[in-house]
Formats: sequence, structure tokens, C-alpha cells
Amino acid sequence: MDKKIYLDNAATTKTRPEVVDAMLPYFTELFGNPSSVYEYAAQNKKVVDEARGIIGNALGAETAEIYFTAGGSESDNWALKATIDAYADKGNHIITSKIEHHAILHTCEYLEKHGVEVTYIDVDENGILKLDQLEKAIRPTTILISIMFANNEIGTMQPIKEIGEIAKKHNILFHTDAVQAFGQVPINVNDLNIDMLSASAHKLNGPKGIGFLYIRKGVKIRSFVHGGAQERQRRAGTENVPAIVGFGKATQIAMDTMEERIDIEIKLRNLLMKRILEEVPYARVNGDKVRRLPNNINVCFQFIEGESLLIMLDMKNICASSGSACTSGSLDPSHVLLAIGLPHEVAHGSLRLTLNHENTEEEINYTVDQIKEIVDKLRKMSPLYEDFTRKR
Amino acid sequence: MDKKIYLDNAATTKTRPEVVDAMLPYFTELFGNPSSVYEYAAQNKKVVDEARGIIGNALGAETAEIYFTAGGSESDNWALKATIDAYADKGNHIITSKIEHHAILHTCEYLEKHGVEVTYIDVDENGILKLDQLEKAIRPTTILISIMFANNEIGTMQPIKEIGEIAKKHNILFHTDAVQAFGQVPINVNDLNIDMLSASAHKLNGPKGIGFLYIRKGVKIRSFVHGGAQERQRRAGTENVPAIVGFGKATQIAMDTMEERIDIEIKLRNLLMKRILEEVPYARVNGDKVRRLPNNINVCFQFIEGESLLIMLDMKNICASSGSACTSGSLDPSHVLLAIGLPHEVAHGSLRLTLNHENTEEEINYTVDQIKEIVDKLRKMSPLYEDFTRKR
Amino acid sequence: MYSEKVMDHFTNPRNVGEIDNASGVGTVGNAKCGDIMRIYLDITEEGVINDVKFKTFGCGAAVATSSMATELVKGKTVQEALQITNKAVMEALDGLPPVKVHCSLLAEEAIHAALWDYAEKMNIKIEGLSKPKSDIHDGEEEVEY
Amino acid sequence: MYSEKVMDHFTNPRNVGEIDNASGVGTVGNAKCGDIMRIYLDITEEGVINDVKFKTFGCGAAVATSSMATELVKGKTVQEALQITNKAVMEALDGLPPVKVHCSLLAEEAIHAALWDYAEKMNIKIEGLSKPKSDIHDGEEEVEY
Ligand SMILES: Cc1ncc(COP(=O)(O)O)c(C=O)c1O
Ligand SMILES: Cc1ncc(COP(=O)(O)O)c(C=O)c1O
Repeated sequence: MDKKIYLDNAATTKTRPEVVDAMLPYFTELFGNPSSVYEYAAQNKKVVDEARGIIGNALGAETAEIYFTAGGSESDNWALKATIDAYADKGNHIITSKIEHHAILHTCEYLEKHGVEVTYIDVDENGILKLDQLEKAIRPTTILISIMFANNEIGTMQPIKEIGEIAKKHNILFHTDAVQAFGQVPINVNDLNIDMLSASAHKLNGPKGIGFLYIRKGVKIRSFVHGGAQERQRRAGTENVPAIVGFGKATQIAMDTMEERIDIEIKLRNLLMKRILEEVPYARVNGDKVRRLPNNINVCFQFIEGESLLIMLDMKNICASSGSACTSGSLDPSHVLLAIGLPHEVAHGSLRLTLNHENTEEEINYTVDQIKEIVDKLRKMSPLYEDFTRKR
Repeated sequence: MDKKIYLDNAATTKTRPEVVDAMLPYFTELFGNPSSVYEYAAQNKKVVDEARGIIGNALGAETAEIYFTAGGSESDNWALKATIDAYADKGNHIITSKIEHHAILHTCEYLEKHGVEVTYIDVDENGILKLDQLEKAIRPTTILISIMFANNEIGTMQPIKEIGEIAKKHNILFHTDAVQAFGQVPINVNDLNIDMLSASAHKLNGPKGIGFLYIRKGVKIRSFVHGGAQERQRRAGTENVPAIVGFGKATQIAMDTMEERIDIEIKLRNLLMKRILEEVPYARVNGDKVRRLPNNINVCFQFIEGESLLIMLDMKNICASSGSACTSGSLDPSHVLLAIGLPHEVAHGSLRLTLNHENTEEEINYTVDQIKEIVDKLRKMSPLYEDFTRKR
Repeated sequence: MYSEKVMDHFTNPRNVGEIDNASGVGTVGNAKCGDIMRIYLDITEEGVINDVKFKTFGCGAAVATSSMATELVKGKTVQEALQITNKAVMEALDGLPPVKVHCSLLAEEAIHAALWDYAEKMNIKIEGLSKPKSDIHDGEEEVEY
Repeated sequence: MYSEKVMDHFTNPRNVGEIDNASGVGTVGNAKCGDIMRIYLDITEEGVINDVKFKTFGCGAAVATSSMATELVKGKTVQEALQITNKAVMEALDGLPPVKVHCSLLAEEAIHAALWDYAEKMNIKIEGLSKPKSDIHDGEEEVEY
């Protein structure tokens, strides 16, 4: 195919042209600083609050509970570090999972170096949190449970409602990293007892560099970025007006089109999954079959290594990922795949394909054809495959 | 005038159309995540590093010493908090000034609550740091001196070279908040012995929501935002590619046009200053006459209050500021004006006009005419003016 | 940020000025906070507020509340004027931003201070009126230009 | 991220395959790190590497370095082959990204391991060659599909 086939929507997405159009006036025509006194800038304050309202609405939250940040990572850092700060009198214990994004895990490691105690809960072979382990991990000093809504690698969605209930029962704050879920699946923070929620616009066809942290009214965490009085004194820095407007627009479109997008994605994903499992031997799908993001497929091809596969797919104009794009610099085997019990060599052979509504059946079929050929080629080169066939 | 006259370029600036044009492809065509393996995204890694190179160049720094952030506030928070973290074995004392931006001052307050010791050095009546006080404040436990390059309210530029030399002599790190100076006046981090430097794109006709922290090679501070391996593992979060490209472009233009812009701004500023001082009684210019940003004028009109003045100017289509835009929510008298020794009531009557190369003589003349009228009108309403005239 | 009514009273403030030999003058607020209001009252022998003027140093809301307060008390008896609360002033202005509510309190106080001055001069006691507390020169020095 | 030469050797790897009854076979690396290389050598009685084949499980750089290493040793004497360092392999590939340098070390090691196997089989000692250290099954279990 001449055209690029983009199957890495969990890494980032195309900003929708309508979103860019919505942003454009705020660069050159209406560029004022929303904190200024004059009318010209008051318009910018208004559009920022409109975007806030759209997002609050999407979550069943109040407008004033949405705080803009520079992205999912900042939101995650904020939620964890500021909770430790604000609730120090209650305790210094956090519970999270083994399959969180590095924005959570590395923040936890940082906090551990500063005397915070962290329990990392196991997941089962499908990546679902072990709820009994969670309940047992709770201590009188536990101040926060942070469990991601949906996993960025294997797409597994956690039993958020049950986790929220456990948190509530024990009077512990509940934060969820919903960077992969917001705008993709319905979320209601009240139904789910969520106290804090992180999201990032570029995962839902919005711009990069903008995210938010939902903070339930009454949660007393303060700033992570200190300075000016922006975001009701909780997040300093001149408001990124164009990006905020774009985030509002992207959220609006995401909510309006959610159902049809899910339909398209599930249909394409099922085709992809079915053909791979039927046509490529020694392939295994990772993550839960049911509790799963509509657009995610993660599969391991035994005896081959992921980066080789990615490069060869790339040469066929297919953009895909092996584990989180954020960590592809190191290409260590994914901590998520290890946590669901895969041996290292299998984890190394993982492929993540994350679809979006613009993908077509033709693209999917072409992709499977290429995967078949490449996997075959790589296995012919693989000493592990050689050993395996010899043994049989 | 029908046209808006924008004289608040210290609050934020218009993004240059060329900058927007440079950004546009990275929203919809080249939207890939720079951390991804495929060629399509490698292009984005390349443009990010090109922008880094342009910025490094502008400072006389190396490309690898520039780390992108979400803006000046994040950079300031990072520099201070991470230094406290990384150099805890050496000490816990920071020296800063009384006229820093809130991104520094509120971060210092936060740190003080966490056991850090902070000394706030005085400035003289023109806003120049008292160097003798600085040297006396140094302790064996001092790990950081953070002094802003140029003040955002009164435009005073600090004796950065001298401060850098003091820091170096005592083997203390030197950070400077150059948010108002970068791209406006020449800066060379080596000549000036600067170890860390904060800047923000939207102050130099770049986009909002993107900044950087320069960190000299060898300075061992780590992350402020933990997570993915972006920015050589020092700042997590999917790279804001369009904004980074825009920042690079804005920096390039700012450096190429610096001389002519300074000429235009100084000419207009001198006209403004001359006419105000000659034609409006009981007006006083704040800040240093010589060591001053080319585009800043800050003036106090005795007996009147700033917000009233701003609103009336607004009604004449003139955008201006009274103290930092970030704090205009509270309208407290500016800590900077108090630090240079102004009494509260005078500080309340301050007006900040910050020009840019697009302003014209006609605009300046119109603005002075309006100021004269408005100041006169407000004084006629002022009980302070009544008392003053009675006393005479 | 302000309502149209506030903007109207700010840009065209009613009753700006002074009254020579006023029946009562009250000045409240302080320069430190950036708001000072002075109200002049001209009160007839029957105790009716015949004329009222004000001077205000302060933000848009401070000017507008002064202006509105003067409008509200004009023609009223002293007792009626006493009943005019900051809430009434705010309502008449179609509301104020939360951070500006204190301006309306200041306007109420200024009226009371002027009435107190009137009572002192007349050597009478006005039912329900107590001594104003604010001092406009709280810890501030004069500045030389 | 890779040079053209690396991409060429990755997409068209030379000498992929096995050699039946090879004079020496060496396997190095381990699955945990995601790189395993196996080299087969066919060595003549005169000690010349007549043929060489490889199999590699690993990233693009691992495949390319294996391919290049086989090209470099082919036709060489055992002693000449021993002189071929990872640096030579990297240079022949126009460089590798810093994080991939270990792949070239693995290629050097794989050659040495195959030569060691040859020496053991022939019951000879090769000057300057020591026993390879890596084990491809470091702490890994088989997985059932
Ligand atoms: C001196 C100074 N430092 C820091 C900042 C904060 O920058 P930003 O709003 O981009 O976070 C500003 C601008 O508001 C500033 O003028
Ligand atoms: C689950 C999850 N959390 C956090 C992040 C970080 O978001 P961002 O890159 O916008 O900071 C990501 C994406 O990289 C993610 O997938």
C-alpha cells in the first residue's frame, strides 16, 4: 500500500481537522491571556471555561472540578504527589497496580525514595486487578488507591466500579489514570466513585500537550506546579488557550461519536483478531477478551522479536507498536506483559495494534497479510523456532 | 481607535502567523509520537531536535542541554524542586529575590513548608538586586541562587553576570527565570555562568503551553514530571511536537529580528515615557532607566487605582496591565512595587505597558492622549487627590 | 467581568463630587487595600437626604457601588438610608463578582460613616448606627514625587 | 534510527540458515534480553571458514550485526576470524545507535562461541580464545500455547 496505515492510536492520534480549526483563532486573533482584565482577554477566559464545561459534562462532573494540565503524565504526577502532601497527617501509603503506565510507576518509585510506602497489586493472566489482594493491602495509613481505567498496552479495562466501592468503604481516595479510556468508553465519576481522574487530549484526536486532572470537590490536594493563580490557584502557568479549546472540541466530538466509533473499531478488531489467530500459528492474544478497549489488540508471536517485526511492518507502511511507545527507547520487555505472566522471550515478541474509526477493512486485511509474511520470515531466521521445530 | 491597541506583551504575545504555519503540519499530517519506532514518527523526533538546536544556539548552549516543558512555571518549579532533591546532601538553602515571579516565590513558600530554607534578597529603588546582601546570605548549605533575568512588571534587568560570578566563586548553582528576557535581549549562558534557565514560548510570539529549562551539562537534577523516557528521561509526557516546532520557529525569528525589534521598541517606549512624564502630573516611572527590557514601561499615577484605569483604557480599545497579569485575579498591590519601596496606595495606581514591534507611533500617541484624560477623570473622583489639593 | 449596570455606573458615575459645608462626611476603607470611599451628605432639617456626593479611589466595582449607593440614599430619610444594605446595592447593580463583594460592604459603611458624622455634628443619636471602624491612613506614609 | 547499511543487512540478511554437520556451532545471548544469535561454521581442514550461516532472534541491529559478522568471517582463517571485533562489525555497518552497541558485541561473541565449539570438537586449542559465557536459557521456562 502506498498510503500509511496508522495502527498506533494508543501512542497518539491525529488531531481532527475540526479541532485544529477550532484552535486556530486563538493563536493569532484571540491570543489574549485569560487572566487579563480587559474584555479582549475575557473572551479567552470564557472559551476556557466552556471547554472545561464540555469535559466536566462528559464525566458527569462539575465544571469546577476539571483542572487543565500539560498532559496525562503531569496529571498522574499531580494526583500522586499532591495527595502525599495533603494527606500526610493521615498516612503515607499508596496502593497501585503492577501494570500502570510509567507516569504512575516512576512517580511511585520517586515517592518511595522519599519515604512513601507503595503496594503494587498483581493482575491475573488477563490483566485484571486482583481485588482480594487490593482489599488485603489496605492499611490504616492508606491514603490513595491509584488504578488505571484501561491499560495502554493490552487494553484491559479494570473493574473500576468495584475498586471505587472498596476505596469508598475504607474512606480512601481513588485516582484513576484514564488516559486511554477517556473519550473511548463511557465514564461517570459519580457512578464509579472516582475522586481523581487523569486524561490527555492527544489520545482522543485532540492536540498534544494538554490534559486534565479531575479533582472531586472536597479533595484537598493543592498545586503540583506552583505560581500564578490560574486554574483556581491549583495549577500555575498561562492557560494554553488554543489547546484547551481543542481539547473541548475533541471531547465534544468524541462523546457525540462514541457509539459509532466503538462499533467500527470492534468490527475491525474482531476481523484482525480472527484472521491472526486463524492464520498465524503460535500467536496468542494478550489481555481480557471482554473487558477490553474497543480499539486495542495485543498479540504475541512466539519465537520472534518485536522490534524486527515493527521495522518490517514499517517498511510495508504499517505503523504499530510493541509495548508502550514511551518506553520503546529502551525496548525492555514490557512490564505489563511480564505482569500477566508471559515469559521474557514471549513478551519480546509482542505487537500492539490500536485502531481508530478511520481505519478500513482493506487496511486490516492488508496488515494481516503482511504480518503473516513477516512472522514467517522472522521465524525462519529464529534460533528459538529452530529449536522448537527440532524438538517436535 | 477602532483597532485594538495591544500593550500587554509581557502577559502574552500574538503567535506569529509564520509560527502557526510551521506548526500546522504536525497536527494532522505528521502527528506521530516521536518515541515510536517507525520512520513516520522519526521525522517528528528530528524536528523536535531541530527546535532544540535552534534554542540551544540562541543561548550559546548545547542542543542536549535544552529540555522542553509546558511553560515558564513548570520550568521554574522544576529547577527549584529538583535541585532541592538532587543536592540534599550538600544543603537545603536557596537564595532568591523579593521581586521574583510567583512561579518562583510560591514554589519557595511550598519548599519552606517542607523544611527548605529560603533567603529573599532585597532590591534597590530601581529593582536592582543588592549584590552585597546576596554575598552575605551565602551559607555552606546554600545550593541554589535563583534570580530572574528581567522583571515582568518593572522590566528591570539584573546584573546577571555578577550574580553568575558570585555563584561560581562559591560553587553554588545559578538558575535564572528568563521568561521575560529570552528572545528579547541577548543571553549567553556561558558568558553569564548560568547553570539553569527558564523560558516560555508565548512571551516571544510563540505558542502557549510550551517552555524549556536549560540545564547545564553536569548539573545532576532529575525529573520533575516522572514517567516515560522523553527528554532524555528527564521530563515525561508525549512531546508536544507542534508547539515545540513553533517554539523553534519563534526563537529563530526572535533571534534574527532582535536588533531591529529592540530599536523599534526603544523608540516607541521613549516617546511614551517622555510624553507621560511631561504631560501627566504626579506620575513616576518605576524600574531602572538603563538596565531595562526594551519594551517595558511601568508608571504610577498617584491618587488613582489601577483597575479603574485599566477598564477605562479597555473601553478605549487599549489592552494594558497593572502588575502581573497572573495575579490580576486578586488585584493585590504588586509585591514588586512594594519591594522597590512604593507605598501601597501608589502601588495600586500602577500601569504596565509592554510594547512590541508591531506597535506604531500613532498607537502610542493615542494611548497617551487617553491616559491623560482618564487619569484626570479618575483624579477628579479621588478622595486622595481631594485631600492632596486641599493640603496645598 | 462586570454587569452592564456596573459598567454604566463606573463609566458614568452619578453624584461624583463634594458638598461644601456638608451635613455629614464619611470616609472609609484604606489605601493599603486599594479602596477608599468618601460620602458627603446634605440633610434637611426634616432628616431627609437632600443631596449626596461621593469620591472614590478604587476599582471599577468600588466606583460603581459608591455611585449606586448615592443614588439609593438620595431623597431618603436618615432612617430609610440606614436600611440600605450592601445586598441592596449589589442587587441594584445586577450583582458583583465574588472577589468584589467587599466593595459593596464599603459603600454601606461609607453611608453609615457619613451619617455618624452628621449625628455627631448635630449631637443626636441615630437608632441602630454605630461608630465606623475603618481608618483610611492605616500605617501608610506620604510619598514624595 | 538505523543506517542504510544496517537496514540493508536487516531486510536482506546474508547467510541466514543452518549448516548440517557444521564444524562448529555457537549460540549466545539470552531470551530475557531479547537477543539470541546462533552461528554455524563450516571450516576446511586448512582452517579456513568455507561457509557460515546464522540464525538470530532479536532486533534489527541484532539481525544486521549477525549478517555482517558472517560476511566478515567468510573465507577467513580461524585466526583471522578471531581478530574481527565488534568494532569492525559496527564500522562495516556505518555505525549503530548507542543503545544497540551490545548487539555487535553479541555477534563477536557468537563467532567466538562457534569457534570454541569447533575447537572442542577438533580437540584443539585456539590461541587467544576463551570459553563463551552466555547461556541462552537463563532462568526462562518454556511456555505452552
Ligand atoms: C518572569 C516570569 N516567570 C514565569 C512566568 C510563567 O510563565 P508561564 O505562564 O508560561 O508558565 C512568567 C509569565 O507569566 C513570567 O513573566
Ligand atoms: C495510560 C497512560 N497514562 C499516562 C500517559 C501519559 O500521557 P501523556 O503522554 O499525554 O503525558 C499515557 C500515554 O502515553 C498512557 O497511555
